[in-house]
Amino acid sequence: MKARYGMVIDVDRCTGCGACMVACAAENNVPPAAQRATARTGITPMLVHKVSDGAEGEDRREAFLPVTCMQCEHETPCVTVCPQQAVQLDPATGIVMQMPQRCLGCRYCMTACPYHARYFNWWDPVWPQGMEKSLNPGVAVRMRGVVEKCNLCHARLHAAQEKAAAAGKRTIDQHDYAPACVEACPTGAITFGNLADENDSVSRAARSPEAFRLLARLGTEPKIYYKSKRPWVRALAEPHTAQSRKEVQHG
Amino acid sequence: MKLTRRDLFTWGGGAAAGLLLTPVPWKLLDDTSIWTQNWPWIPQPAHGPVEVKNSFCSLCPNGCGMRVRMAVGWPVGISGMPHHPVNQGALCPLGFGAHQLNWHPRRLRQVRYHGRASSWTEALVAFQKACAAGSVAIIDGYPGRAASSLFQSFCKQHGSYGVVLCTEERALGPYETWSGVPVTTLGYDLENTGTIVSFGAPLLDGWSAPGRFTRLWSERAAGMADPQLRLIQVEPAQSRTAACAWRWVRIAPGSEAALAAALARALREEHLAPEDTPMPPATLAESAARCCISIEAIRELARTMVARGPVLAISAESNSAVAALNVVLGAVGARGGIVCRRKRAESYAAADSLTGSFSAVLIDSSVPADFNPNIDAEVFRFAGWEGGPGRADWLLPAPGFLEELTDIPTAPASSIETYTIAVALAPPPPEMRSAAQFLAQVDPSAPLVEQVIHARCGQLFHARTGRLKREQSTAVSALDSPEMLKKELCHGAVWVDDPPRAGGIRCRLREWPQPSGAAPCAATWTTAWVPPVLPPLATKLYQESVLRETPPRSAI
Amino acid sequence: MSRSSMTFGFGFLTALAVGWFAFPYVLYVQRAQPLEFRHKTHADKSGVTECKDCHAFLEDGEFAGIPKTETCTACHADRIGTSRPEARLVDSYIKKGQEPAWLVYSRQPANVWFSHAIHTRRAGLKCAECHGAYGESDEVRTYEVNRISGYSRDIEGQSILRLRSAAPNGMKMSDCEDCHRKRSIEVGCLGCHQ
Amino acid sequence: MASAVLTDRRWIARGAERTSSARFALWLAPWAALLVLGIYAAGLCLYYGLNQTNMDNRFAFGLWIFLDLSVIALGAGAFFTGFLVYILGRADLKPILNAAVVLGFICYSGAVAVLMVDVGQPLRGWFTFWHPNTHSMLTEVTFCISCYLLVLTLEYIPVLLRNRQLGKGQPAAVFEYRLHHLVPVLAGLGAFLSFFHQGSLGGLYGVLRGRPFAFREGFSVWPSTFFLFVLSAIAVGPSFLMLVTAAVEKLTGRRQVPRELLRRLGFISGILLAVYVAAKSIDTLIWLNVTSPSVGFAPWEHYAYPPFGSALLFIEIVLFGLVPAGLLIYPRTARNRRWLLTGAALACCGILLNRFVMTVQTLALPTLAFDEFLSYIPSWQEVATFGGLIAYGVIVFSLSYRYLPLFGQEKREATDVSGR
Repeated sequence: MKARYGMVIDVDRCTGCGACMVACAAENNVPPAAQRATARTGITPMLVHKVSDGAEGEDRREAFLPVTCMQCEHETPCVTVCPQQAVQLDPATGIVMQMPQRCLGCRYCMTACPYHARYFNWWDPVWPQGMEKSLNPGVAVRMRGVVEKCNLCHARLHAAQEKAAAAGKRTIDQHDYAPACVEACPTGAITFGNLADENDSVSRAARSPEAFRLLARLGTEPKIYYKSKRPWVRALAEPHTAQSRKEVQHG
Repeated sequence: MKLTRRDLFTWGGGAAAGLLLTPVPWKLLDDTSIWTQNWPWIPQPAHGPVEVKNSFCSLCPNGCGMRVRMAVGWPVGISGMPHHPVNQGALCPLGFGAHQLNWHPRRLRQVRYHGRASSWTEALVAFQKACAAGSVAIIDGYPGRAASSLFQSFCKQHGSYGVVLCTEERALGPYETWSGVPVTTLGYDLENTGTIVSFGAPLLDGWSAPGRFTRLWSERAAGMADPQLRLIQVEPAQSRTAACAWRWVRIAPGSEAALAAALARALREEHLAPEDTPMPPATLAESAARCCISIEAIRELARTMVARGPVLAISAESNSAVAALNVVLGAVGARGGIVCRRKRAESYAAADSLTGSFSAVLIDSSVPADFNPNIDAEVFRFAGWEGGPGRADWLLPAPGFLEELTDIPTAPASSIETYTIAVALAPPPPEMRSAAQFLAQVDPSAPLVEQVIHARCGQLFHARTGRLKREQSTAVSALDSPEMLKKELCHGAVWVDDPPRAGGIRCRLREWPQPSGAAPCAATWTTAWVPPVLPPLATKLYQESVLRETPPRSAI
Repeated sequence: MSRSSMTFGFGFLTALAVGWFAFPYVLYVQRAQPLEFRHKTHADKSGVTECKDCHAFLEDGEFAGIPKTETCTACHADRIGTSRPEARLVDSYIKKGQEPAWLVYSRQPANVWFSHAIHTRRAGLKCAECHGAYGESDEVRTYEVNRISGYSRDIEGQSILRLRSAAPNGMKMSDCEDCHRKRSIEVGCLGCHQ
Repeated sequence: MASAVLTDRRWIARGAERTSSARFALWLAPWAALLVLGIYAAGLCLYYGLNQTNMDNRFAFGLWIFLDLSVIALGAGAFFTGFLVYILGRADLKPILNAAVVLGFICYSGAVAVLMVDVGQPLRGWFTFWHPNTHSMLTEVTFCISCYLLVLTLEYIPVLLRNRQLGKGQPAAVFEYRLHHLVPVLAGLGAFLSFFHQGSLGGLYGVLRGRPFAFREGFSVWPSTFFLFVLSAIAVGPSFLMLVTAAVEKLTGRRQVPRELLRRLGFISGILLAVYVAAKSIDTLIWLNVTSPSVGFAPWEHYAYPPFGSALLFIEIVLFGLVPAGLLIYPRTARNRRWLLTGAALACCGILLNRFVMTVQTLALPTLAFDEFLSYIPSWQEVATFGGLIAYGVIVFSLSYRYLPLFGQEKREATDVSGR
């Protein structure tokens, strides 16, 4: 039976602590920043943005918005553009799978992604002497010159599948598989599940009136949903006008 | 016949044509690209079986429960321990990268005397000389551990013992002065509070055990228009906590005490507080001016905060005015307020209050790296990592993260008593020694940490109170031996005492206290952070993104 | 037959000769295994019949691979016989409690995820279908490694043309794909990569 | 080396007047230096990786892609002239054909070389041929460009063999002769391939559904930018050819092609440019009023960030589109050499601007509500690498001009004397 893994991120619960970002990097053997790396050349497959309603002073409202690969379902921008099938949409899980070993490093997929959720390895990964012992054996380290992104912690899916096979089961136990960011979030703001399953808590939350998706009108059917009770937060789904966007920046 | 250039060309042409019909070009094409996929200079994870072990974070005195993934005998991943009574499966961002700290380039790997390489024997000789010359001071940043008790017994003969408390406990200071109950026994009963007025305390940003309040907040407050738990954040700037709070009250920097006084006065004037509570001298107008908010705003705030009780005021640092406000609110000793845990811990001398002349100061590795003793003596500082701003004549390499056996006493400001044991998961490098091991060499008659822990398990077992919390919890009385108790604790179980009775602490105030205590520091995630360095992966938060400002104390 | 066409043909033939016969010798390095282990002898002497009796699974389904020395200690606590390899086994490994650094013929690169549990238990493959009848052989094969890619020759297959003969006939991605295609099993890239 | 320079007379076609070896060497020297610098910079990027550039995760494409697109567009003169001469039988353009071929060869080989530096893993380049993703415009580009480069090489060989020394001997003559008969076929093939990759280069951006600034609807699998790029390329190719010829004439101080030939090129260029401008305007209107708003991006959004104001659109369409078209078509201006060349130059600027906007503005504009508008300045390595490409072009063209019959009139003389 096919699954469609997705997330619902409750923006109202996010305190912007960044635990998801660190947990993600540790799980996926993302190296610490190179000396010259910046917010624009770093690798943060899970990235928490600080957003605001653009107001000033005491009535200014701020929130935190975790952004990762949206696992687009339809006309997935990165999948359609990759010249050598280094990205594919897995029909069995709905995961958009990035294959750094196949990647040519042309970065066309990065220009195609409206969420800027793809990251290029500008440097060779370097860990301090001996720290390679702390690498997760389930994930191969990427080399410089390739693109990477969130694969929904695929190593954990592997482990769950192997466990199931050893127990003689065909399908995995859903409790055995959750990405690192979901597990790490101290407020439980990120929930993960199978959108194909009608009664799954995630697919129910995704149908709630408070749920929204970023740039949904592009028609790429992202599988990462957000939800918030605050209207100004839900308004972030649509591109702002230049005016208010400037405010958002300079806030 | 002589070879012409043309012959050479033709021969080359033939060879080229022929080569295309051999595996050479194609195999080379394939192998070189495979080479790029396995560049020898790219580190690869080790092969081997993976297992998950329970342990506890010893990087700050909160001792959050962790589940540690181990591969080929090394920690490769960390996640929260869901059944932990205090942090409930949540960790701070630094916890998730902590397993890489032991390989931080700044790791202290040998004994240093004034910066140059030295040896343990020299350090030992120097320390013994100091002990002989006069009395020594031992400074502890994480009181209540087995090691701490060893320090204390050592100090009984050779000098005095002082502790550096974390901000959460320092903030409880006034109550100790007024009631005599030591801060290490006091806690906030957050779980039963209706409204929390935080005077700049980073409740959602690394305050106390990160999981404790964030979990509570996300269940009872997050995003709700009228939450069960109302969080009112009083702060000059919009911090993370302020951004997430139910209400953010913006005041002039440093006017927390003034606002507390104003609120107390407003409560009295509105007859929302008992008559016998002290009245602050300053008028509402004066305070309002000081805080740069209107009198109406203050009155309104006073009314809102008592609208849903129990109400509790929390300050970032020790602040007598905020403490007095709690007295006015009747939050001291009441349910949902400031409670006194069952087991009454002793009260410790604050490290910076140590007076008299000492010949040496020994600073445990649990003391924050920026602490400086105001004692003029030779400083022996134990540290896992170099680069702390703190003064040190001797820098002594201590075991790093998850490298030593230690017991985990109750977290600061927790309302319930807990106890558990963190076993060493990774072998420390040969040069490392903990302060306790060092002292054991000075005074061989002293017991070892292992023995103290064993003894404590014995006492716990015979006291027969509390429960062992794991996936399911079992009463201590149901266990049949201290060894069993110890074994359980070593494998991630946590001993939890019965909840505290209300009362147990009384504070009477004749008049409104003189403003005292430090101005609230901009406390954030790194306040309780002990090592001078951060986990390398913290770069994700402040270098590879703009989520966090670079923490001052970090050296990456 | 003009002179130029003769020179051309000569060059052509040289290239063929070099490419087909000399090249493989240059491309692969041969390495010796640390010990001389005979599967057949062990099977006969110990009565072990199943691969999994020695190459076991952990409870979470992970494949344990080559047994650790304590398995050997069961019989080889002290020397059996007087052969030199026996002596080396007992003295330099069992007594010291060290593991021999076996060169694994079928070791896949770090970017490959292969679950023995899924392939043997769910799909019911026999070990020999991929590893060949190595269990019945009575000699240690020399381990050959590709100078450039660093892969064991068993991964690339013995025949440089990658012509399929008896197993083991290569464990490259295309081999996995062929088998999956035969059984019409659809897995994406990350089904086998990590 | 010196001796080679001294004896290079015997390499020059008989009867062809060329400047002295010394002066020629002097002319080459600075370009050679620039080429060396470029190779060094490219070496840095290959050895240390692309952190040598100032590109980043948001500006994943930078200076290199912009200039590659431009160069390839300018090189379109090659296939288009071939197409006109052999397919449409415009024999009058023949004299300039060799020059066009060499120019095309330079542009394409150079662009491909820079692309190899631009990708993070050049050694995996062949994966595109082995595991092609047939839905990707980039696959189409890669296939067509590499094939067309092969075609250009084949077209270049006969020109090479016209050289006095290289052409010596009977087999070469036979070979050259055979190839010569192939040329029309090659021209047809080239035209076909070029049509598709010039187009798919435009498609690259047109299909970016995630970038409303670039995304366009289109016919079946091809977005409108596909056709616009083809059109703009063939419109500007002849102009560029014209400019280069004029430059050669200026440098050598000698007329290379009949006067009216340039005007004819200009006329063709002008007509196509006019058509392009018309098509582009219609496309822009549709995009601004239908495509972009339909996904929630207000039209003015795209031009709200200086320096990317709507002025750019005006410049691209009017100043660099309508104006040069007029100059090239209108007989009075077309007859005046200065105006003619100005028109050609403006046309070339137009295509540069268009490729720049498609590459840089597309990436600079925010998509998410909380994105920032970003800018980027290329590092010296990027600039130097491209300088190397320019130098390579100049050097190859100079050598070709000196030793090969590039331009019609001379070619006839030279071949007559050398008895072919």
